[in-house]
Amino acid sequence: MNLEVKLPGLTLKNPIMPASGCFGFGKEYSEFYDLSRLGAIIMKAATQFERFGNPTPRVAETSSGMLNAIGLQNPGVERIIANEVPRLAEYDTSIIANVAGSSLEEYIFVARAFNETNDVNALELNISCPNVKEGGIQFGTDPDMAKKVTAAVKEASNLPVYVKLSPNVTNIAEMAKAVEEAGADGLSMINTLTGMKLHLPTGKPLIANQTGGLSGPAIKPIAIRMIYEVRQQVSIPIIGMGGISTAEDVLEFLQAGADAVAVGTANFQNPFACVDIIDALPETLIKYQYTSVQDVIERRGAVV
Amino acid sequence: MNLEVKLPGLTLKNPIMPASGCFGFGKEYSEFYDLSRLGAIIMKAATQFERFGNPTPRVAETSSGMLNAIGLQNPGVERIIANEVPRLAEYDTSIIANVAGSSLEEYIFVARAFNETNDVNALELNISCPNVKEGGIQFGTDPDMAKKVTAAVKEASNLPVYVKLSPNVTNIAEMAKAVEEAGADGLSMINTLTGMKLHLPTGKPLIANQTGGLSGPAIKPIAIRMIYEVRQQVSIPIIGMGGISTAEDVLEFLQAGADAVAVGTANFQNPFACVDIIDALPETLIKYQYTSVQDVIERRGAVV
Amino acid sequence: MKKRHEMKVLSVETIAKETVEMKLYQPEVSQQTVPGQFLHLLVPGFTLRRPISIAKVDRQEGTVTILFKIVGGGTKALAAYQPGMTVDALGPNGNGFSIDDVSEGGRVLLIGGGIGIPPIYHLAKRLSEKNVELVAVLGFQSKDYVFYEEAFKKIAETYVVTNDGSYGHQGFVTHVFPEVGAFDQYFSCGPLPMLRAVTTELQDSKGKVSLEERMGCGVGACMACVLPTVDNSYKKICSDGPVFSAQEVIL
Amino acid sequence: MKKRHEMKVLSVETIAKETVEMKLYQPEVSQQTVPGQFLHLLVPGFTLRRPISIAKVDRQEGTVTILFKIVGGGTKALAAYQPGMTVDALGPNGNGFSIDDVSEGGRVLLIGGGIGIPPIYHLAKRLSEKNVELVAVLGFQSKDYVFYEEAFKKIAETYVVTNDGSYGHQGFVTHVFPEVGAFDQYFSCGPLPMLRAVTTELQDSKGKVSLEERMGCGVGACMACVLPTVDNSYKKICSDGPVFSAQEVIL
Ligand SMILES: Cc1cc2nc3c(=O)[nH]c(=O)nc-3n(C[C@H](O)[C@H](O)[C@H](O)COP(=O)(O)OP(=O)(O)OC[C@H]3O[C@@H](n4cnc5c(N)ncnc54)[C@H](O)[C@@H]3O)c2cc1C
Ligand SMILES: Cc1cc2nc3c(=O)[nH]c(=O)nc-3n(C[C@H](O)[C@H](O)[C@H](O)COP(=O)(O)OP(=O)(O)OC[C@H]3O[C@@H](n4cnc5c(N)ncnc54)[C@H](O)[C@@H]3O)c2cc1C
Ligand SMILES: Cc1cc2nc3c(=O)[nH]c(=O)nc-3n(C[C@H](O)[C@H](O)[C@H](O)COP(=O)(O)O)c2cc1C
Ligand SMILES: Cc1cc2nc3c(=O)[nH]c(=O)nc-3n(C[C@H](O)[C@H](O)[C@H](O)COP(=O)(O)O)c2cc1C
Ligand code: FES
Ligand code: FES
Repeated sequence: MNLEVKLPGLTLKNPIMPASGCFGFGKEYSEFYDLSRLGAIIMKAATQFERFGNPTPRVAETSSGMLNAIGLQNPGVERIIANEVPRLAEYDTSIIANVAGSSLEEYIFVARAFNETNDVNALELNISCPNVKEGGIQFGTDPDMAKKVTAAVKEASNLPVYVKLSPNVTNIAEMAKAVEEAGADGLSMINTLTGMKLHLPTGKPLIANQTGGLSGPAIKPIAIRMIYEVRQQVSIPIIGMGGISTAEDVLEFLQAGADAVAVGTANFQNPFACVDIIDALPETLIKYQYTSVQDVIERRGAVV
Repeated sequence: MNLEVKLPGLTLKNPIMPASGCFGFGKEYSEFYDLSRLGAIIMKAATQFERFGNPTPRVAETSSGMLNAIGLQNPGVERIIANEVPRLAEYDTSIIANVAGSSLEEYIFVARAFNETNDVNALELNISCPNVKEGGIQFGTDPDMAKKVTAAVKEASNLPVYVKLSPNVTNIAEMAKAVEEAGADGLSMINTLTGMKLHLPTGKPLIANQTGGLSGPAIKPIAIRMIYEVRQQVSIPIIGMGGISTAEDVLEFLQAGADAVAVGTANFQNPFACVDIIDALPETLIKYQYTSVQDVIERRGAVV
Repeated sequence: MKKRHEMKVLSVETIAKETVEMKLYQPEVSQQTVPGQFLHLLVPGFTLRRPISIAKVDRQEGTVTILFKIVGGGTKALAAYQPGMTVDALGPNGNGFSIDDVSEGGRVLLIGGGIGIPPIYHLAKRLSEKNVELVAVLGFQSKDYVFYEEAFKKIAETYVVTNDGSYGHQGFVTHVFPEVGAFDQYFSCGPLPMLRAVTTELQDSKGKVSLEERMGCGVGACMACVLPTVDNSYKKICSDGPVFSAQEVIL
Repeated sequence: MKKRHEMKVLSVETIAKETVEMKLYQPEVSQQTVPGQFLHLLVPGFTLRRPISIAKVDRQEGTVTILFKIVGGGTKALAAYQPGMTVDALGPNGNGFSIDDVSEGGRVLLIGGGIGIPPIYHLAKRLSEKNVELVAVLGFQSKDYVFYEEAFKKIAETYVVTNDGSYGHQGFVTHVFPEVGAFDQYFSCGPLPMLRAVTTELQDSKGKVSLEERMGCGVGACMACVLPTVDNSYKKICSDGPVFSAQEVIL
């Protein structure tokens, strides 16, 4: 079955890619399977300089989900380009770089740096990381700020830009329309919802950063609703994510309005999550009477 | 052990009450146990006139949660006062009326009506129902609207008013501060998060209303985070809710900043949920070295 | 006071394609149940309980038998239960088929579709204790799905219909109505399209239908399962039903 | 390529208060494991896998034994497993205790606290195959929690310490250090406060410690489990560790 999808700057052999931050730079999971099987790989967030991230504990389990506050730990964009991108480029798959920052200048710096490489196919502009205190989050909750950073990054880079939206907003469609207007080539949604868990013996937050981002199957209904809502109001493609762990979940995201999907938390439960989903996708599409991934995308128009 | 809590207008023998809409008017659950055991009962939403609600299906299951779009079906405030309140008044517990509406006038009408009865102890002002299209939701996401309706209901009634906040906002603390300023006696949080589930064979939303409100353990980390955040910025008491199903959950809500709690979705899984939690609460408090519910509330000051 | 029951699994058997029969031990429920009532089953790992009709009871043994089709995660997990395990159940829930108005010596038409057949079987057993002539029309998707034909044949004149004609008559249950002769009253349970066809076809006859809807509480508190009625009001399927007079509700 | 293993449960036994020993069959894992490595176990119904150290292996039998304390939902569910069931595991994960630098005829101090004792036992077994003198200091909360004392006594000079003095020496493991005599190197695993006390007390000795942190992936990809190092960098406990040189990391 034809699982191919074409997105701005990307021709994916299948619509499945690991979500940013849940797959490092691919090295660890390459010990489980051949990364060439993936539609694309979204790398862990890159910032201008090396970041050590937040103190530990950085994760906590919740019902059908987890909280994380890694704090964008990464070796900095230069070392990512030097050490990680070349290794990933050996696989027959597309590379998407997740661009993070705490100032407009930092976003521009990182986007420019990736623009210099030949092996990165697209940027995912992370304006929605809830675990960085210096203001990263504001870009993701204020439409004007989101517009500004999107326009700046578009100018700084020739690569297609997928803006990653935060679900921690009153009006997600407004955010989506703002970044579409600013020139975004696509959207990526959703990032995590801000949550907290307490440690009962102390009554204090379990995660050192106090709050963390909620991911996993628990948030899937929110992701589906937001994608469905945004799909009615914007026309750029959407990379959907939030709680995907089966091929049926992928179908639901495609039906809701996504054009490709990313798998995050599920990798931790099952290191083969992405390839298991890719393997199951054809029979799932057949079961629900679709002939290809493109068929799902085309036929939802009639449905909505 | 002393489980008592005192809130404006309410002296509760324990901090546990069924959440609005998850317990009808108590009749069905009174066939399982004596309702006098409850700290209080929050009734199903009341509107000015009878409402038939949304078409079915009205519920869908999700991972560790559920979606509902009942659409405030209720017999109207007059029949509630005539038929339901007197029956509930026979139990040795407090009665909280959930006040809903789609216009300022309707809220005022309903609040006035409850003010005439002797058996209702407090109002829960529902400005956050996501399943009513006519605008009910706007009151819950715009701080100025929330202020307005709170002030109007305070004026229309002598009963203490607990404003029920929607989690579908960028800034929950701002909403909380707005209603506190407008004279709210307490807060009730959180209502459901707007979500969606699709029916794969048709690709259409499973719930007839398209979107529904997500409740259950899946949303607990969001509820805890919001209550913790609001507790730092407002001083009126909070009735906490969102995914509570055990006595440990209750302790977590109290530690986070709640002064009493409501149990919703858990009643459907276990009709004895409220009394099972009440039974388990003393040993849970002892396990974590608390001497009473009041002790948890007092000691969190030091912790936060 | 109502209870939450721990019902012990005695046996689990696949009796037709995707169709599982489970026998449970719980004397109290066994005594109380009338045909058409259901159990509301908790399946660990799932938020909402699953409503499953009671297919038969044996009051002597203290057992309750249910039949279910594997359609999703909950029924799949239930099908994997082993004898000796227990199932957490509420019930018997709802109002079943009232048979007070079925007169001795009368003739009754029973119409069941697919997994709607179990409660009809329970009813047939109870009616067979009265002096009543029974005609049963049982509809299935195809041959592989057929179950309980022999059991029905013992107590009723039985017609089996399959959608694809792979067994018995071909088509829908309504297609054999011309053959069944006169009857005083009918009782039906099955998928909504079938019930719509049945009630339309038999609109001049007195009848009772058992309905389904997605449920929250299953006990009448949450308003998830309402159904409009002809008098411009509504009924709750879980507590007012699942059985209603065909004349009373709007399908 | 790394695999996901289905490990068959052979036995589950409570060997001390809240302490469960589980024997699993999986020849491949049994062959590959070195002391200090862990399994990353999937428990149905829980989002994250649980890291549990390997307490011993029997390469002949193809078995792997783990020991765990029931602390929350995941370990409680694991404790309820029955022989014959399978556990989904990743592993052996991480880098264990390197013993290349332990010289023949030397003397080694082993310090284990509570549920940190199983990997230390695995190490002791491996060291006992070398010509090395072993001294073990085992700390427990109280008498009820004591396990593996006899097993250690067979291969090491063993000191048992309980916090409340209900068995063996009273106090912390560090309290018996004056009695243990000279040693070339130490190995330790246990709760963080114990490891802090041990590394401080023995700061002039060469030593290795095994650490814990809440994990996401357990394979080095998510950065949940990092630990600062003395050279102003960081290490991942799940993949660089869980065993580190005491001199290298900041506790
Ligand atoms: C009063 C009543 C009696 C029933 N009796 C039987 C019976 O005897 N045998 C039998 O096989 N089935 C019966 N059903 C249908 C049965 O409840 C569903 O097939 C079952 O709940 C599906 O669960 P699942 O987890 O396998 O499917 P999923 O689709 O994964 O379930 C997801 C959710 O949808 C609900 N749901 C899905 N299908 C239905 C449905 N048709 N009706 C109501 N809720 C549904 C589930 O309860 C659950 O909450 C009855 C339904 C009702 C309302
Ligand atoms: C490398 C390593 C080896 C370990 N070896 C053992 C062992 O041999 N025997 C043993 O009993 N325990 C061991 N632990 C601790 C064990 O992982 C936890 O006790 C267990 O995960 C608790 O799960 P739970 O569901 O019972 O508790 P819960 O508190 O309900 O767990 C909730 C979450 O917190 C995590 N968590 C809780 N406590 C710990 C902890 N101490 N360390 C890491 N994560 C934790 C859980 O994995 C889960 O994600 C080890 C931990 C690590 C990191
Ligand atoms: C441990 C962890 C780290 C993450 N790091 C990043 C990140 O660096 N950049 C980013 O844009 N999103 C990050 N995310 C968010 C995910 O990419 C994804 O949007 C989210 O987890 C929802 O998908 P899921 O439910 O499949 O995990 C992270 C998520 C997790 C769980
Ligand atoms: C079926 C259902 C109906 C509800 N109806 C109401 C309502 O009428 N008024 C209201 O304020 N909240 C209503 N709620 C929200 C609950 O009171 C509660 O805020 C929410 O479900 C979170 O708590 P829980 O996770 O314990 O269910 C309803 C929730 C459910 C599940
Ligand atoms: S399912 Fe709750 S009222 Fe019927
Ligand atoms: S747990 Fe993911 S890097 Fe260690």
